[in-house]
Amino acid sequence: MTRKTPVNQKIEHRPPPPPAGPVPWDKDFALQLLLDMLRIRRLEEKAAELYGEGKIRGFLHLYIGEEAVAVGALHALAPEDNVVATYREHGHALVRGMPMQAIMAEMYGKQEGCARGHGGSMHLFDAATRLYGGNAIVGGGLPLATGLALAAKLQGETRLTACFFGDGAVAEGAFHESLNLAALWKLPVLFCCENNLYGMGTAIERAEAQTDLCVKAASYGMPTFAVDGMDIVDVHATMQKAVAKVRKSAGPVFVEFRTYRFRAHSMFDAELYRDKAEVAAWQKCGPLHTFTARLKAKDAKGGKAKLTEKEFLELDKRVQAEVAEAVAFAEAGSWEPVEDLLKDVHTPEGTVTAAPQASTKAGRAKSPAPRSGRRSSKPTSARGRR
Amino acid sequence: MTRKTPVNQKIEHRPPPPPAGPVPWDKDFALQLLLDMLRIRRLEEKAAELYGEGKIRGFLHLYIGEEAVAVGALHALAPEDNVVATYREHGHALVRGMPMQAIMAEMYGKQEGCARGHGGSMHLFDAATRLYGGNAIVGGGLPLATGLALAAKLQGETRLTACFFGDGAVAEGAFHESLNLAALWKLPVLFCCENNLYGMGTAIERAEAQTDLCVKAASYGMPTFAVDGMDIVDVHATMQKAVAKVRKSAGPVFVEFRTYRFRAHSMFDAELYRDKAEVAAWQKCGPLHTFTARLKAKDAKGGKAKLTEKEFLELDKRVQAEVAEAVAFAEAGSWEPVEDLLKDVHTPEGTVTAAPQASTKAGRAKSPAPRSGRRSSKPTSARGRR
Amino acid sequence: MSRKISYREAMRAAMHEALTNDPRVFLMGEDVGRYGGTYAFSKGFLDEFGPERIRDTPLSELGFVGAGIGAALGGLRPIVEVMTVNFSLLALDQIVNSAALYRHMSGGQFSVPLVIRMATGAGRQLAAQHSHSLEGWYAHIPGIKVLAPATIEDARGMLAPALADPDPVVIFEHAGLFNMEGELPDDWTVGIASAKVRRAGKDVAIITYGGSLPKTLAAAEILAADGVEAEVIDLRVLRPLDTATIAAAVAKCHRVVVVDEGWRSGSLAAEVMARIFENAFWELDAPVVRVCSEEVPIPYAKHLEDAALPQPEKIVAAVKGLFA
Amino acid sequence: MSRKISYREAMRAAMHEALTNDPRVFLMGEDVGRYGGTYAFSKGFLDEFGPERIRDTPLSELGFVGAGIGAALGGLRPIVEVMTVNFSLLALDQIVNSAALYRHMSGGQFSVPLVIRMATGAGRQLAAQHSHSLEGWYAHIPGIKVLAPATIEDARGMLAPALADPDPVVIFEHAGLFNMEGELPDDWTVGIASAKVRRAGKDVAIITYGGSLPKTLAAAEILAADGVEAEVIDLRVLRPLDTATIAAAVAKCHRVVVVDEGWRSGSLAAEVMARIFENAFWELDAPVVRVCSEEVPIPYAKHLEDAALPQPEKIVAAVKGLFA
Ligand SMILES: Cc1ncc(C[n+]2csc(CCOP(=O)(O)OP(=O)(O)O)c2C)c(N)n1
Ligand SMILES: Cc1ncc(C[n+]2csc(CCOP(=O)(O)OP(=O)(O)O)c2C)c(N)n1
Ligand SMILES: [Mg+2]
Ligand SMILES: [Mg+2]
Repeated sequence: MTRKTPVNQKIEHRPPPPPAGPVPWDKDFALQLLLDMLRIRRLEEKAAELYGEGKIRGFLHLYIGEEAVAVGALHALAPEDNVVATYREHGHALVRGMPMQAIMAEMYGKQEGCARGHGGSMHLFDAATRLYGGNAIVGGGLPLATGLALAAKLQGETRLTACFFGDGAVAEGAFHESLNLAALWKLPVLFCCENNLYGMGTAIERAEAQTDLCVKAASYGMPTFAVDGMDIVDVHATMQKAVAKVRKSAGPVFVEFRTYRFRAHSMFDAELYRDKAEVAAWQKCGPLHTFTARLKAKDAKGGKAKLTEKEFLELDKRVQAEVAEAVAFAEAGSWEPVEDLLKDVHTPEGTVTAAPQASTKAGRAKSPAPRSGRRSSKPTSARGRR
Repeated sequence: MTRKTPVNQKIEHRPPPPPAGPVPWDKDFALQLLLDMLRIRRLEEKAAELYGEGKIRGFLHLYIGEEAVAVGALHALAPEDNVVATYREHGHALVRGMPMQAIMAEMYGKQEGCARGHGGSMHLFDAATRLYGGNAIVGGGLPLATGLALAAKLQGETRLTACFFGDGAVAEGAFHESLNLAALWKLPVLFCCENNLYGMGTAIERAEAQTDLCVKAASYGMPTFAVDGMDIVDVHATMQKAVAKVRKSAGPVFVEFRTYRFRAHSMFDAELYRDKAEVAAWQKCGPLHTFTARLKAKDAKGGKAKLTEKEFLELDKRVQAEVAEAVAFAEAGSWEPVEDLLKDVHTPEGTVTAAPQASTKAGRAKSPAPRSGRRSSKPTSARGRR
Repeated sequence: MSRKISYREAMRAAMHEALTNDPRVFLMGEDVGRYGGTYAFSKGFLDEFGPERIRDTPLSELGFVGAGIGAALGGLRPIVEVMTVNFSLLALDQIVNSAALYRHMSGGQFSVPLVIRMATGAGRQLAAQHSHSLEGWYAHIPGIKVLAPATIEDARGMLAPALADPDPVVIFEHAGLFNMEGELPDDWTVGIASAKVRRAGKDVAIITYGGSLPKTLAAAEILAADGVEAEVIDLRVLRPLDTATIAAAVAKCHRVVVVDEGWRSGSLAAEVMARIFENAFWELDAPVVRVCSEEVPIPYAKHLEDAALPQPEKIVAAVKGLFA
Repeated sequence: MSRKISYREAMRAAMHEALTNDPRVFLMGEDVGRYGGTYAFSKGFLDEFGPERIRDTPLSELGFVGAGIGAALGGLRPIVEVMTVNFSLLALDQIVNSAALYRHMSGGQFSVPLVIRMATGAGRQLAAQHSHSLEGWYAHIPGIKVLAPATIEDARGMLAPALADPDPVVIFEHAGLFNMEGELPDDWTVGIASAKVRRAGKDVAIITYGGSLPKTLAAAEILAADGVEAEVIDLRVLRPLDTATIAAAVAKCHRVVVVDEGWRSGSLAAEVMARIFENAFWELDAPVVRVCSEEVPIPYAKHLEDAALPQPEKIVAAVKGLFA
């Protein structure tokens, strides 16, 4: 990634060596993270299929290939932390704890969706898990995250705000203004840059004079971390360090997750801007199969592997069932009555609009397991729990 | 200027030692630059007076204290270069070669003004000297300058574009986007930051997480220079180096001029945000008196001084006459007929709108002498030369 | 009882009260603190409320307006001051694409209880980049409310209900009004739901808002001397518009002039005219006319600026035209 | 003679021609090059014209639009593509405070011969942040021209005169039209000065532009089946508005419906209504009515989006209301 590339030279993004080596986690935790990656993957594979069938419409941006980032990173947060994400946020919503049913129903446009079908794929919101969107303006979430952190600071809360955005957002003025404000005011924001090397069809070398994004962030005087975003073990460890640093310093930290998008930018993208070979090379680093392989390997002392093929298949079956239930839930869902079209434009009088209270750790599983067992697919509102 | 200052701590901006030592220029050149500084000073002193009388209205931002920057820097440019400035641009217009009469008439709102009285103090434009404003939106000039440089590059022209802006502009998204574009595309822009330590009443430490502005600019991968903006000798030498670098690399360069504004931000500013003592300390570095003193000193070999008191007084008299003529010109000027109100909203059909051709070096004095001798104060249009 | 204060003092008192009464309220913007506020609205506040709550920002309109939205989402009640409407163009993405849409787009999960204040308008020879009147633009956006205090009472009273509103409210303060003095009754109460009749009349209804109100009232006095009694309506709330008050004035006077400092084409005045088509057409004895700014970047020179803006004489002429 | 092409092919051909004929023309914007254009308008251009003239930009709307202004000042004829109007909010400062004002503010010294193109409109379930119709906002600003090609001919023909214009021109391309096919006559000529009658009628004038034109024509067919002959006016040029053509249609039909995808309050439709007050009031047999978008952030769900936007049925109902 040199900065000297002439503007019309072909750029090839060579991947790092595939993640390998033992997984330093106990089995439960490791499987939990594997499960979450799998949930994202299967949900999105299904979503792509449903898009083909016309069940899901509008823009659909898949996270496939990048799952290790959301899963590794979000598992390092506390429930009371805030999360701000982009339009490529199915994974974030899911890992953060939004029921798959609410996501699927939202993509269907049903009123059982997390945003009553108002937002679709790009606008997943969840007050219960403090997910503040789902923002379809590139860079648009950064000032919001800065403000959420300001509110936390001024109210003496300990929560931090994790803000996810792509490499493309780094060129926006909003990035500059937000990083400066957060650093200047020492706000507890964790800027999480998901650098998948492309903003739509534009390679980072054609968008950034300085392609080392940590150098850019450091120029605001904040600590930075870069990590191989295909390696969930590294992602999680680095994110833990970054989180600890924010909590300790109460100032912002920047983390660059170096990752890769396996699918097209959106369902309209013909992918003229990169070679199939490049994608294939990166797929060797695929977070799911490399992590699975690492879990299946015997540990250093020759002891038992953390995962057997049988266990994996069971896990996958569970996930597929969850996806099927989410689809059933969405299919069975209902349309918001057209008479309610204007209902949510303004807040009805008497509504309590204080920030949602952080749920206590005791009250919520840190990493939510699939809801399939706990939730019927009967389309009562997926938002009922609030 | 440490970055750790708590937000409510008093900030004191201590000046560097006053500029001193021999002036390594021949007498003619030295006096030309002294003259230009004096022209700015006297013009603005008069403008302040006229503001008090209600002859000049709207916003008036004085450059007093910062003269060494515009004079030292602009004398390092070629006539074919482009200049983009801010609302604090009387000096830039003057040094660039706009007749003082056209500036004064503009501030009066007369149609003999450079912009027919449409713009006033903040909007001095001059196609003949390639001065593209006079921009009253902080940071607004940077994208324009980037585009002017792009046009030059695509047309194979050798001109560079010098873009002046304040420390306050550095926090704007426009700064970020422009520096990135210029560096990414290797455009011949000279970013000239006039760091006078305040954006209105906000000290740089309260606006920038990173107060070393060269560090910020360097993060876009462009060469940077910082220079004592009170020392015209250093300003000029540094600017020459920076200009040479742009011409050689055809890429952008950033120069920080560390300077200080002696007067209020505008005529409405009560200056609650800084102490008189701070201003007084900086006045010891005043570019006019320190440069004058250096010129009056005998040179190292004990030889003749470059300036005598008598010469200085003569120079000043010439400048005062130029100012008086400018005032007379403006006073005698006329109001644009109200019937012409809508005339310049669109370009009349048939107007040639190609970029103005660079005047040849032969055709124009590199550093225009005062126009007093050459131009009658009869209010024929000051724009007639175009 | 009443006392005489300026618009500036009224705004200042309103902010002081809000900061005193609600710890969730804070003021953020360029030079609100150490400078004392660009228009001296917040002079002394920094000492009284401290730098956390009187927060000077860098020049980053997009960033700090967006941060205000985030802070509102996070439980605070920010007053974000954008120095003038001219610079708010840099923040429009956050205002339109985040603040205004947030509640609906989230299916009603999140509200943004934010107040954005900005100076607006021309008339002080600040030239083209510092003289916009874009209230009409903001009034086009669903999800926000838009206020234009044009009297001492409204300057004093509109902020509190704006802060109490659970959704984003944008307040436009016309810079030409800041030194205006007037009586503030002791028992003022101010809502943000309706337009108000500022002068009763029967011959013509002149509908206006913001900085044009004093000009319109001046025109009404001139007209009165000529025997024409104008009813003057101050819209006050630019979004949502109070159609009922507009329609009532049309029904009463049958002739209407709309006065608006925005550029004529696409002005808020056009929307008022559209409302009249929709709600009071059959009451008209003559077509509605408007007095707006000429379609030119506002020039610096005073005679040109004056010519570009609505003036009492132009309003008088427009009214007389209706009776010609 | 004529041949059938799509709106997309027409735009593409127009750009191809401009790039071929004038070396000062270049295309700049997000993903115009290697991606082939967000809507495939510029597929293949990079290979043909090279990366200097088919210039992919970083995500920096304010920066690259401003750079387009600078490049125009510097002697080039940039076509700046802002991916959609939604993101143009980030660039409004440069468009309004620089491009539009530059000529007047400089006393006529500098012109900005810039063309800005952007996709606009809703109807593809892209939800609130990707569905704005802000043509009316742009049409409010002096110093720029605003075009809305709604036919194959205009898609093919408006770019050249826009590039020939010495001042900034903003072209709005409704994304709902891109796949529309139609006949392009061999002898098309297109100006950018006036509105056009797209369907002759006598009973009602329906005035519209952009993405609402096909809907309006569809409504006219439904009405024709019921014996109501609608004249359909395509505004085409949103600034400056062609008042004469509007007034002529009013004089002919005496009943008017304005159709506009912008949100109702403060819509461009309101301006059309104001123009009718000013120029054709006495020709009216009924108040002018409008069919606009509901005042709601455009929702994702199809039935809600459909309900939020103008539709042929709503237009038909509005027309019938005029005869009730
Ligand atoms: C302000 C803005 N400009 C343009 C777009 C269109 N757009 C949507 S996603 C995208 C690419 C963003 O790239 P990046 O930030 O790297 O995120 P990624 O899609 O790779 O996850 C673009 C150009 C937008 N949504 N917002
Ligand atoms: C975008 C924008 N925001 C705010 C202002 C109001 N304003 C005018 S000058 C100024 C301070 C700018 O400081 P700096 O860039 O350091 O330049 P200086 O005045 O010190 O020369 C401010 C806040 C403006 N003109 N433009
Ligand atoms: Mg990316
Ligand atoms: Mg400064």
